[in-house]
Parts: sequence; C-alpha cells; structure tokens
Amino acid sequence: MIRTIVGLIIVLALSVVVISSVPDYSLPSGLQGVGQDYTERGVNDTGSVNLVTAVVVAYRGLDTLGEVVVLFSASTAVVLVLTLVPMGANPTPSSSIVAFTSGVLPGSIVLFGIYIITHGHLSPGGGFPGGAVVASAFLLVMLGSNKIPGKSKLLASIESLAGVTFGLLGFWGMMMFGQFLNNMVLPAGSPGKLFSAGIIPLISLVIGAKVASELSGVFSSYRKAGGDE
Amino acid sequence: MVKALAVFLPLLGAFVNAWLPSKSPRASRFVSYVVLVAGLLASVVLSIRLDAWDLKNLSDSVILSTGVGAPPLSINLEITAGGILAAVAMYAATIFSLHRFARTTPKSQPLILALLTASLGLIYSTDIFNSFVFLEIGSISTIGLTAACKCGSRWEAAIKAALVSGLVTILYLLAVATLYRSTGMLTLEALGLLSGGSAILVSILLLTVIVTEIKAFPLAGWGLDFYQGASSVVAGLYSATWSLAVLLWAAKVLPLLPIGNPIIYAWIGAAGLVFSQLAGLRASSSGRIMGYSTSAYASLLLVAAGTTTGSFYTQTVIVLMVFSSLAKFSLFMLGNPEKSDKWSGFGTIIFLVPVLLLAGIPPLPVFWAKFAFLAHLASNFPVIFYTVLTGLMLEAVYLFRFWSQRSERTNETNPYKPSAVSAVLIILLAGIWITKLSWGALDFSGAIIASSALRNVFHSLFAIGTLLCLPGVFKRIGREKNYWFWLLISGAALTILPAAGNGITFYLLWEFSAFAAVIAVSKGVRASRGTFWFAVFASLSGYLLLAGILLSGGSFAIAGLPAVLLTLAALVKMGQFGTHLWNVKAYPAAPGTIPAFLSGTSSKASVLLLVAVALSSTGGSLPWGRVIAWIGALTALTGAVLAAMAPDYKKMLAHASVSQLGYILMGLGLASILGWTAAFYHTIHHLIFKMALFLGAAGVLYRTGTSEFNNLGGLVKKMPWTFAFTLISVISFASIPPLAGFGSKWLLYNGLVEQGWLPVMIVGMFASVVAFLYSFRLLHGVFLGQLSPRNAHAKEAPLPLLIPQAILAVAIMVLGFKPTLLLNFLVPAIDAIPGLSGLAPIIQGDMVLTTMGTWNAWMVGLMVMGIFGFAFVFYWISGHKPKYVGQLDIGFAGEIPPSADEIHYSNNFFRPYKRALAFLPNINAEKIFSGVNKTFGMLGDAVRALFTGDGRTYLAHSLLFLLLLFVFLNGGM
Amino acid sequence: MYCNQRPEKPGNKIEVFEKITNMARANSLWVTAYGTGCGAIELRPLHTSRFDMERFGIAMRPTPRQADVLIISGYLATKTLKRVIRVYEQIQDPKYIVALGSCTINGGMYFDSYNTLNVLDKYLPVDVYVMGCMPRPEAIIDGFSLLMRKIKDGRAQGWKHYKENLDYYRENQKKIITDWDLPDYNW
Amino acid sequence: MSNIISIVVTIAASLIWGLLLGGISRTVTARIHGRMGPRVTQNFIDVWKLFRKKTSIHHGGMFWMAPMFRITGAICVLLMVPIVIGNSVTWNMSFAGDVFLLIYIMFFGCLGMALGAGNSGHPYAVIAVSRGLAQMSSYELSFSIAVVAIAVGLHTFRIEGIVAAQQAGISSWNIFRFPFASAGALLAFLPMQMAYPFGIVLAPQEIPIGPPTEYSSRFLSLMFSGRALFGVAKLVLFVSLLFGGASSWLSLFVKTFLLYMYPVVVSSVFPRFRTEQSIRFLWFVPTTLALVDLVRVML
Amino acid sequence: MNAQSLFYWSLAVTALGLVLIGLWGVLTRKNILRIALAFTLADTGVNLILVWSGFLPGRSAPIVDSSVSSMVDPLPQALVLTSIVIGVAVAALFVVVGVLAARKSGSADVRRMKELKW
Repeated sequence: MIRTIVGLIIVLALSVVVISSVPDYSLPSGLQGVGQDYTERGVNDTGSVNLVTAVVVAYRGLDTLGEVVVLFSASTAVVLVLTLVPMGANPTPSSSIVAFTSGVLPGSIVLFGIYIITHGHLSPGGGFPGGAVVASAFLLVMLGSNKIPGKSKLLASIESLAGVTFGLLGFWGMMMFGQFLNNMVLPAGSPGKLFSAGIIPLISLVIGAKVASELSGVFSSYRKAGGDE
Repeated sequence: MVKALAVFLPLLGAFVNAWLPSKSPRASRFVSYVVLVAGLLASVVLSIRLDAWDLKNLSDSVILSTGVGAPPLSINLEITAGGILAAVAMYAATIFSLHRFARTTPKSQPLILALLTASLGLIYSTDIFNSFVFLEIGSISTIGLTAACKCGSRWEAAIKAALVSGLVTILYLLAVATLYRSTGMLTLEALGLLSGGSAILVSILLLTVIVTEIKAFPLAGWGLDFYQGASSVVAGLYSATWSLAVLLWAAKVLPLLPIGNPIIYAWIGAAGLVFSQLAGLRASSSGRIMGYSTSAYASLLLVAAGTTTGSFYTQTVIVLMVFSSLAKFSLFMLGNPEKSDKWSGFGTIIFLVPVLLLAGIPPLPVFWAKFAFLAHLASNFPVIFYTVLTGLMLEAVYLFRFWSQRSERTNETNPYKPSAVSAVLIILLAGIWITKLSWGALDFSGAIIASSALRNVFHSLFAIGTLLCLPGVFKRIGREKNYWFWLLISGAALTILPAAGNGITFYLLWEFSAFAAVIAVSKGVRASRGTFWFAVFASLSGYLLLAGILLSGGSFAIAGLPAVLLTLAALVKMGQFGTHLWNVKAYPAAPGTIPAFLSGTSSKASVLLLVAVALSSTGGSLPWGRVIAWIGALTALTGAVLAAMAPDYKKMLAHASVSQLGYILMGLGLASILGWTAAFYHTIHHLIFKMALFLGAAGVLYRTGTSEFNNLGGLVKKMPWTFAFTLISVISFASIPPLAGFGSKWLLYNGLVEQGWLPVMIVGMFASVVAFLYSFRLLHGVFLGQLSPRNAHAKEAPLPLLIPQAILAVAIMVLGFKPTLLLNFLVPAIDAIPGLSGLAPIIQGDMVLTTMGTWNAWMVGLMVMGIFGFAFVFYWISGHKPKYVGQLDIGFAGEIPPSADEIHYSNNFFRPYKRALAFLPNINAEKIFSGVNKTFGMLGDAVRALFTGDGRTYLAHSLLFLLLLFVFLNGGM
Repeated sequence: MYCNQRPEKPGNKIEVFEKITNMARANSLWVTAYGTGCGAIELRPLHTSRFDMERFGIAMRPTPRQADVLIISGYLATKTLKRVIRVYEQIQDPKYIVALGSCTINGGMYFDSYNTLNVLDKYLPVDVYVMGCMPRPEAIIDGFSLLMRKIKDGRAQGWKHYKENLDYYRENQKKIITDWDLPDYNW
Repeated sequence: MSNIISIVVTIAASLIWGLLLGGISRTVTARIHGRMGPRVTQNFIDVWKLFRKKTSIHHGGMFWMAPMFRITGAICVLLMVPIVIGNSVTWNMSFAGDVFLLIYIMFFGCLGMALGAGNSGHPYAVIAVSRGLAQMSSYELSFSIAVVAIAVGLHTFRIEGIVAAQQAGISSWNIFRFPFASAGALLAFLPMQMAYPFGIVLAPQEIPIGPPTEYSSRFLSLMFSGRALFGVAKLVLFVSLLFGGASSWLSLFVKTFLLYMYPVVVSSVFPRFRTEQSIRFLWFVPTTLALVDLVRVML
Repeated sequence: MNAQSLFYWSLAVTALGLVLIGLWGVLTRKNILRIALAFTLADTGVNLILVWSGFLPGRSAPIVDSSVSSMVDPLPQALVLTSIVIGVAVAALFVVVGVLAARKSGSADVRRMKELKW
C-alpha cells in the first residue's frame, strides 16, 4: 500500500518535472536542425526516396548496425539461457485451423516480407519491418507444427552470414572512402528505381535476413522452452 | 582502416562465432582469439599513432566517420588517445578471460564479443542516440552472460540488471526526445546548446542515468547486488569492459551536461564516496566488496568531473578508471565468491597487487593519478578533499580486510590462474611504465632534512638495520613463506627515504616500504589478522601523511594543519597511544626476522618524518611539542605496563617497542639540543637493542616453535648465547648504567629538567621503572625458570640469527662504555640546527657535562666491570667448586617436583601489579577500536539499509534521485 | 633434571682457619624448619622470649639449602623418610642431624608399628640424640649445646660418614622405601 | 693510589659497618620482643660460616653470577656517593655520575638478583621476584620524584652539589628544606630496606625467604655481604641527600646508625601489607608527598 | 491554443501518460511479468514521445515524391525504428530471465528475489 502511494507520488512528481520543463505550448513552426537537412539533402546524398530508410541505413547506419547487434545479442542470450536450462518437452498440439493455415499462408507472408525489405528505400518499410513480417511466417509454421524445432543450421548460417555481410559492407566503405558504412561504394543510380541508392537495398536485405532469423530463433527457443512441465 | 578494425573486428567475430559454436567450440574460440588479438594489435597501432602512452595528450583523437555525410547528419566515432588505452585494457582483459568462459559456458563467445563491441562503441561514440544503442547492447550482453554463466544467484543478478536497464532506457529516451526537440541535433555537443527547462530536464535525466549506470552511491544498489550475484568470471569481464566503458562514457558526457556549476558532481561524488564506503565496511561477500569499490571509483569520477577540467581531468579519469577496472578484473578472476578457492603464498601476493592498486598504494598506477588528483583537490577544494580522503581510507580498510580474509585460506594446490596472473602482470608493467613517466616528479636531493649529518645517520641506520635482518631470512619455521624479497624491498626503500627531496618522493618511498613490509608480514603463519591491522594502520598513516604533504603543497613546511597531520602520521606509524594495536597484532604474526626489522628499523622512518616536520616547520620544534612529549610519556608508561602483562614473548616486545619509542617522542618534543641528542641517541640505541631482542626471539621461535611464555622457560641452558645477547640488550634498555641505554635516559632527563618539563619527566621515569617488570619477565619467561620437556630438543639459535645479535651486543657495549664516540658526532650536528633551544652538552674526553649533571660512562663502565670481574674471579678461583644440580633439584619441601611445566611460574606473572591497578577503569585499545569499529558498523548498517535487495526499490531510488536533483537545480539556479 | 653425580668423598685437605670456622659453625646453627613428627611442637617455644634460641645463634631457615641442622622431631614414619632423605641431602656440607625423642632411638612407643622406623641411625647419620618423649625445650637446648661442643671439637662428622657409606645407607633406605622414585643423588 | 686505598677502605668499612648494623638490628628487634637476642657479631659469624661451607650447588650461569651482580651493584652505589665531606679522597667515584646514574645503578644488583632467582628454577623465588619488582617499581616512583624535586630545587644533579648545599647548619638540611619530598623518600626507604609493612618480598612463611631460596653456602655469604653493603650505600645516600651528609666518619656512623634504626623500629611493630596494598600505598601516599615538593619546586 | 496545437500537445500528454503508468506499474507491481509488461508500456510511451518530437500536424510521411515542406522529420522515425527493435529485444530477454528467475525462486514475486542483499 505504501509502495503504491509512494509510486503514485513519484510518478506525479515526475509528471510535474516533465511538464514544468516544457518551455512553451506553441506548435513548432517547421522542421529544425538536422531534420531539415535530411529532407533537403537526403535524396541527393543517398539516392533513397524513403528518407527514413536513408537515415536508418545510410546516415545513421552505425545505429542500425548496433541495433542488429542488440537483436543478435538478445537472441543469442535467449537461446543460450534457454538451452542451459532444462525445459518442458511437450508443446501443446496446435488446433487444426492453425495447422491448416500454417501450411497455406507462410509462402505469401514471406513474399510480402521480401517485398517490404527490397523496397525499403522506395516506400515505407525496409529491413526491420520486412524481417519481422518474414519472421511471423516462421512463427506461424512453428505454431502449426507439433515438433520441437531445433535452432536450425540454416537459421544460424543466415544470421551469421547476414551479420558478417553487414560488417564487411561497412569495411568496404571504409576501404573505398575512409568512412565506415559509406553508402556510395555502389552507384547511387536514379532515385525511385529498385536498383538504386547505393548499398541501401543490400543492407536492407541483410537487415531483413538478420531480423527474420533472429526473431525466428527467439521464437523457436521460446517454443522449445514453453511446453508443459 | 586500422581504426575500423580496432572497433569493429569483435563484432565480425561475434557474427562468425554465432555460426560456429554448435559445430566446434574449439574453432569458435580460435576465431575469437584471432579476432581479439587482431583488434588488440590494431588498437595498439592506433595508440602508438596517437602517442597515447606518455599520457600527455589523452584528448587527442582520430575520427572514424560512418554513414553518409558529416555530423550532425551522420555519426562519428572519436577514437581518443585515452579511449584507445582503455580499449587496449579491455581487449587484454577479454583475451585473458576467454579461457575461463570456454571452460564454463563455451557458447557464450558471441555475447562476450558483443559486450566488447558495445564497450568500445560506447567509449568512442559521439552521438547521444548512438551511445544509447551501445548502452543497450552492453546491458543485453551483460544480462545474457549473467544468466548464462552458472552461479548461485545469477537469475536475481540478471533480473536486477534488467530492471535497471529498463528504467535507464526510458529515462534516456526521454532525454533524447527532449534534446532533439529542443536542438534538432543528437550529437553530444548539442547538449551545450540546451537552455532553460529542457536543459534542466535533460541534465537531470542524463545525470540520473549516468549515476545509475556507473553505480555511484545512492544508486549503487543494483550494482552491488549484481557484483555479488553474478559469477566471478562474468563480473570480472564486466568490470574490465562494460563497467569501464560506462565510466569513461560518463566522464565524456558529464562535463557537457548543461548543469551550470559542475561542483554538484563533486558533492554527489564526495558524499557518496563516504556513505558507500561506510556501508562497504559491513560487506562480507567478496563480490559485494568489489561492488563497493566500483562505487567508490564511480564517486571519484564524479568528484573529478566536478573539480577538474581539460587534459588533467582526462588523464586522471583514464588512469584511475582503467587500472581500477583491471584490478577488479584480476580480483574477480582470483576470488571466486562462490567457491572458497585455495591459495598458495604466491596466490596471496598476486591477490594483494590488485588490492593495493585499488587502495592507491604506490607505485601502482592508480597512486599517481590519485596523488595528482588529491593534490589538486587539496589546493582548491579542501572540504571535498577531506571527504574524499575519508572515503578512500574507509575503502582501504575493507579492501585489506577482504584481502586478509581471502589470504587466510592460504594453502595447497594450483593457484595459477592465467587470466588473473596476466592482469596482475599488466598492472605491474603499467606501474613501471607510469612510474617511469612520472619519474621527473621525484627528487632525491634530500632537501627535506637539511642536515646531511642527520641524514647520514638515518641512511646508515636503515641500511644496517636491514642488512642485519637479512642473514636470518632463511631460518623460517613451519609454514612461513619466503619473505626476504619483500624485506629487501622495504629496507631498500627505507634506506633511500632520507634522501627524499619532496613530498611525493617521501610518500612514495614511505608507502613502498610500508606495504612491502605488509606483504612480508603476511608471509607468516596465520598472519592474516595481524596483516590486516598492519595494513589498516599503515594506510591510515599513509593517508595522514598524504593529506599533510598535499595540504602543505608537497613540502613539509609550516606549522598548522599539515604539520599536525604529518605528525599524526608518524605517531600512528610508531603505534603511539592507542594505535599500538597494530604493533601488537602484527609483530607476533610476522615471520622470522620481520619483527626485528619492523620494530628496530622500520619504526625509525616515523622518527625521520617527525624530524623532517620539525626541521621544515620551525627549524627544530615540532608543532605542539609539549603535547607530543606527553603522548610519548604516556605511551611509554602504558606500553610498559601492558608489556609487563603480555602473555607472549613477541607481544611483550611489541608493547615494549611502542613504549621505548615514546622516549624518542619526548626527546623530539623537547625541541632542545639535549632533547634532540637524546632522541637521536635513543633512536640508534633502540634500533640496536630492539633488533637484538627480536632476533633473539626469532631464534627462540625457530628452535621451539612457540613464543608463549607458558610454553617457554629454562632455555638458558639450551641457548646460552642467545640468552647472553638478550641479557645485554635487556640491561641496556632497562637503562642500567654500564650499557648504552642509560645514556639516552640521562640525556633526556637532563633535557627535560633544563626545560622544566618535570611532570613529563616523572611519567617517563615511572615508565622506565616499570620497564624493569617486563625486562625481568622477558628474561625469566623465556630463558630462566624451568625448561619445559617440550623444548628439550631445542638447540642454540642458528648462526645467521646469532651473528647479527653478537654484532648488536658488541655495539651496545661499545656505545655503553664510550658514548662519546657517538655524541662527538651527534652533538655538533644537532647544535648546528638553528631552531633548537637550550645548551649543548659539553664533552670533555669521556666526561659529558650539562648544566646540572655529569656522566662519565667510561669510568662507570670500568668500575662496574672491575668490581664484577674481581668478585667473579675471586669466586672462580677460591674455595670449592659448586656442583651443578638439575633444574628439578630444588628445595621443594622435601618433595620431588611433579614436572617442570607445573613449577614454572610464568602465567599471570605480575598478578599483584594487576590487582594494584584494578582501580583503573579497564580501557584498552582493542576495546576502543572495536567500539570505533562498531560505530562505523552501525553507520554502515544505517547506510546500507537503503539497499533493500528489492529491484523496484532501486528504481525508486533512481527516480527519487532525479526528483531531488530537479528540486535542487531549480532551487539552486 | 637431577644431579646424577655420586657425591665426592670429602678429601683430607688441611683446612686453614678450620678451628675458627668450627667456632663459627657452632655459633651459627641454622635449622631446617621441617617438623617430621610430634616433637615439632616442642621446637616452637624455642623461639619465644622464655627460651630464645637465637641467643645461641640458632635460627630457623625455611629452606634446606641454607640450613645446617636437620631436626628429626620424634617418630619418623616410613612415608616421611623419603622427604627427610631429600631434605637432608639438599643441605650443604657440613650438616648435622639432631634426633629428638625415644622414637628415633629405638622406636619408642611405636616400636612395633608397621610404619615407623625404629633405629634412625640406620638410615641417616644422627649426630645428637635427645631423649624424652617428647624432650622439653630445655632438653633440646641441651642437645644443641652438645652439638655445638661436638662441632667445636670437630667431632660432628655425621655428614662425612654418610657420604663415605652412602651405599649402606641407600640399601637400608631402599628397604623401607619400596617404591623408590627419588633421584639416586641429589645435592 | 690514595683513591684506590680509599675505595678498598670504604668497601671494607662499609662491609663491617653493614654487618654490624645488621647484628645490632637483630638485637634491637629481640629486645623489643623481650628476648636476649643474638650477639652483635652474629652476622659476621653467619657470613663466615656460610663462606666456609664445604659444598655448594648452582643452577646455571646466571645463578652463579647473581651474587656478583648484587655486590657489584651495591659497591657501585657506595662508590658513587661521596662519603665524607671535606675529604675528597673518600668521594671515590662520585665524579663519574649524578643522581640519575645512582638511581639507575641501584637496579643493577636488583636485576642480577632477580635473574639469579629466576635461574634457580624455584617457583617461589620467582614469585618473590614478581612481588619485589612490582613493589620496587612503586617505591622507585616516589623516591625518584623526591630526588628530582631536591635536585631541581638545588639546581644540581651532582651529589657533591646536593651535599654542599646543606652545609649551612641543620636548617639547611634537605629534610627541612624539602620536608614533603623527604617524607616521600623516607617512606620509600622502608620498602627499600624490605622493612615491614613492606616485607612481602622475603616472606619466609609462605615463599621460603624469597629470591635467594635456592642459594646456599658461599653464594649466600656473598649475598649477605652484598645486602649489608647495599644497606650502607643506601644509608650514605640518604644521609647525603636528606641529612646534610657526613662531615666526619663519626657523624657518618651516627647518622647512618640513627637512620638505620628507623626501619628496624618500624619493622618490628607493623604487620605486613599484601603486595597490592603496599603498591597502592606507595603509589598514593609517598608519591603524593613527594609531588607536593616537586610542584613547589616547579612554581 | 488552437485545435491543432491542442491535438499536438494531447498526443504528448497521452504518450507521457503511458510512460508514467508504465513507471508506476514498475514501481508497484510485484509480479515480474507484470513489471515486464509495465516496462513495455512505458517503452511504448517513450517511443511515442520520440515520434512526437519530430511530428508536425498535417504533414506527410518523409518519402520524397512531392514538396519537401510538407514532410515530417524523418530522424525521429528512424530512431523509433531502432528503439522499437531494441525494446523487443530487451523485452524478449527480460521475459526469459524473469520466467527463469521466477522458477528459481518458486514465485514470480520480485519481493522474494532478495537473496542478494548485504
């Protein structure tokens, strides 16, 4: 009870802190700082029409690399932790609807995912969303199947290969322009085309593969661990 | 390209590794090693290119730009010289820890490499969101590793780390959003553009995040639990990589926060230091102790951020943080909190180096940084200086306790742990390297003691004292370890000590000698408690000395506070009045000839310090000389009484040593020529007789294996020579005329009367009378009385112990019969010191004259020897020859004595005296110190009540801290 | 632990000052304060002002080391013999034994007791016997003056006799003391 | 040469005078008891008898040397004090030191004796030493305070100086100039002479005769002589310190005789203190007395 | 304050509200999984604030096909993308560790995970 009240007080005080530090309650007049720069220079610099992707992959590629590592670490950690602990061995059998659906849908989901990944620099989307979509297909397959999936060699290979490729792409930029993850090691092409925007599509692909494989890995570990005891 | 390799190679390694482990752990380990060694090489190349190794321009940097364009559009990694040094340490630590991970959790390699990547990224990152990404990688890898490495409480440690990391994420992102919305940029420099409410908001958010992440005091709870709960190998790697990275990142961010006056960091840090170290006193688990130490260093970082700027700041922070992290790494690798590991003597020492480093003992690297940093504080922020010094002292106490408790398990097999040994070696190498860099600060001109004659006295005293201890070093008993090396080091440092020309040199040599002696003491059997007390008091006196030196600006000059602190340092080192506890604990514990060295030689260092203080403060008089003389007199008295009651040979000698040092204090406090002559005379004399006595004790211990009076006695038949030398020493220190000891008393009393300090003199005289009690007890308890059958096998002490005693005994005789040999040298030297009052004694041939007294030692000696010789010879040649009867053949009311042990009266020897003293309140130092201990314990308990062990409480702490900061900043700005 | 030398036979050295010394010995008899039997009570009045043995130079010494005279005050039990032998042997030469009462001469009223010695002379060399059961203090003083006369004349040689015939005395002693655990020689 | 003769004469005379005083004291005590008492020369007889005993035992080197230590200490004290004023030949070795030397050299014999007792291996001897040292450390306190008070008051540590300052008639004697210090010193004189009520050291009833319990024959004789000499030395010292010194041999004998009778008389009428009682008494009463004069001197 | 502005700031307040509710949950809930949920909630709120910091009412997504002036800021969206993924990763790990810790201590109650204390 005391904890609740103290929690409330803390939270309220926090809100006061945050609100009191807002300087004014007007609308910002326009873009400021780097936002403006991105919108002005983005297409020229990167050749990507989708500025978010441009920022994510090109300008702040390092963040993305880091993010991939976050995901990678988390999935490795989850797998590692879960394999170390003896877990329940019998997953509940899935219902027939799920079983059926999981046989039909994944193909199209994967296709959709790949589309999102590959068109990341053109339209909303990119490696992360696409990868997540692809992973959902795996999830579906897993849910439909009654077997306990091991972390397949294929997944591991994709995961590893994608990561290494990302890193090597970075080094490629380093070698060519002295700038890690430089976008221009491949020609920028004409904005709006599929094969344009330097290495952005490539990296999107890598990220997609990576995200898909990592998430699938996590799912499969969960699945393995989550059975009845 | 090298830049990129140095930063991103581990990442590639991690990815590659993710594919390998299931096939072959060997291959994955091989990959890791290759990657890490390559990365290390790249870092080393970079560091050489940046010229980082001379620690001058640690802010120099190369830029590794990434992405497209330039900041603020893209992200740059700024590889600073300081950062690259830290990176080298991180690489090294990771390499050294791999094999332990390989043994326990082979599949964790990708996580280790990810953790390293995160650490590297964090120290190089210049973008606030990018830092966040690396922060998250680090947190996740840490949590993962913690949860994956088998260890009792890993889940809890992981959960707490995860809880904190969750909160940090939220607060940090809030700060990022505020920052971006206010400035439109995410680089670290953008922090400087903030103003008004958003500045405060971002500052308090980031400060809370930083304090939480670096585990500084009020928010350290999770860190303590984490260090305690995580397996040692994880905690070790964590402290050497991630913890270090966070600290350096905090060091980078803190000066940029738009917080107005950064002194607030210093206050948070200083207060936190004291409080957390108070709580640290109560910590028992070794992991938790490391946690408190981490917290101490985090607080130091805050203090540094608040009080220093520029390259000095960088230098201080880099050296402090890098080496303390390495030290913690090696401690964790050695000290598994879960298993009671087994140590050999070698392991004990290896274990000590990191502890010494954490405590900031020279010449280990942290010392240099701490010294410069504290000097800066002392001259600019005195209050913070005292606070920090107190905190550091408390830290030293629990670190040494930690060490002594660990080293208690000294025995048996295979202490060899490559990781820790390598780290220790690195630390030592770094110590040598940094010492070499700082060599210019040292000064061996001997400027602090202007009189070269006095300097030479001390030089030769220390050298001779050490040399005389050396022959006996291989006569060790039982499980005592080899200590000659440390004896030699300590003695060498002492021998150079009088040549020190400035404060830092003096301090360095002083600590060097003290802690070499600590190690030497630790080589004894069951020496851990003794070593602990010795280490604590040595570091207490070290810190007092440090404070004094720093406050007086490196010299020993001027009266006032610095001089008082320096004097206190000397008094503690001498074991005067209350602080004798360490002598009494350490001497009995110390092996072989070490007590002789400590009591005879090493204690003279504090005399040197007092002389230096006196000479440079007022040219001869100590500050409050009267007080010092009183301290000396009272110590002489209480020491003598305690010595008379002591149940143990070495313990008695320890009390006696403290008591005798009191006379030196009385002489020095007098600040007259006679007083100083007496003090110097007694210094020399004390060295001679105390070494002879302790060497004799070493011989007895060597032959009988015990130093308790209850088990000794009657050894005169077995060890006549040892007895003879001990007898000479005893007669001398009881100041019975024909031998040397009388001279010091005579000079001292004349000096005291000359200055009219009669009450001091009376106490001193009483003490010297009480000295008879223990001098007899000493001879009787060990050599006379009944020989216990237990010691029937005892033989004469070995020659290496006997010969130095013989030399010393001869010296006593010579000094006793011809004191003018020494006085002719001492008196002019002391007469030349300007500030001393009083008249010099006049020496005419063998006659010494003062205004009131005369003393002709030669004639007295002749008379005593003549009469004694006559009586002896007469009895020898005339009449019948006495028949020797055995020891049990005594007039025992017609009975046969049951056994030698039963009729040897040595237990509770001066019982009537004790009964007569019964009206005094029963105060003893041990009680006082245990009271102090208890008080600190209660304070510590009060502080650590904050750390409830509930993860959510820690989060509440963070939030409350944030609110308080807000209130404070709004009130203060 | 103990002295293990046989006592040296006293030589026939010509002693200078022997006569004066004997006078001194006679006038400075120090007595071991060891009451072995009932007669010890009769010794106490000797200290008092009525008898005052100090005027003869007789003094009590609390330790046999410093004494000259051992007084066997009455019956001597077999148990006590052991202690008496030890005390006697710890007295330095020349030393004398004064035996009080009939019991020491022939056993007296304990002549057939299983644990009382009958003839003390067999076990220790007695210099002066004082008759009576018990002898009064006057008799004891008389005994002492006899002893003093003997010493002055150089006739009080019991200690020499004991040394010369040590084997004889030991044999007799060991007959009584069956559990002989004394050191064979103690001086 | 005259000096050496004087030394020999001093020692011989002191020995005779000391033994004689011992005999006299025994007679006096006996008379107080209502007895005849021994001859006055009884102590000579005893010493001679002991010296001429035919055998003696020893327990080791220190046992052997203890009586020599004892007599050396006694003779040294004796020689350090000027015996007769105006006759500088009898000042013997007193040029070589001052009162400090005297105070400390007095321990020489005591320590030797204690060591001999220790070496004898007899527990009672050591118990007595324990008591004796404890008591000694207490009376030496008041004694040295008194001596320091007198010496500082007279601005010299040299005994000649102290004696010389008392030559202006009886009123200039230190016992009148420093009455409290003198009282303290005289109270300390009782335990120094092992007189009752401070006679715990040589408690013949419980610990046979104390430290010399194992000593016999020649050693004991030497010890007796030593004690006699030491007694005289202390007497001469006290006479010099408090009673104006001795201007002639006669006045020396008279003064020392009178002074000697003081502990004898006190001794025969008092029972004995326990050790701790005696220590506490010595700590509080004589020390306080002596301190009064010390404070007076300081002010 | 016009309607647009009101909309703009109410978004912020909602997001902040989510954060605060999340934090309150973190501070007061006992069940480790609920704490995980609360964290996710707060995380979502923070992400919303991030997006909001670059949001301007009435502008379109930052895909260059029309005029530059009508776009919102692309950077916060990019940040949020990263942040979301990180949130997922952290949540995934948190849940795993939480569940296992709960299994270890026999209950999901964080109050019982106090073995590490002093």
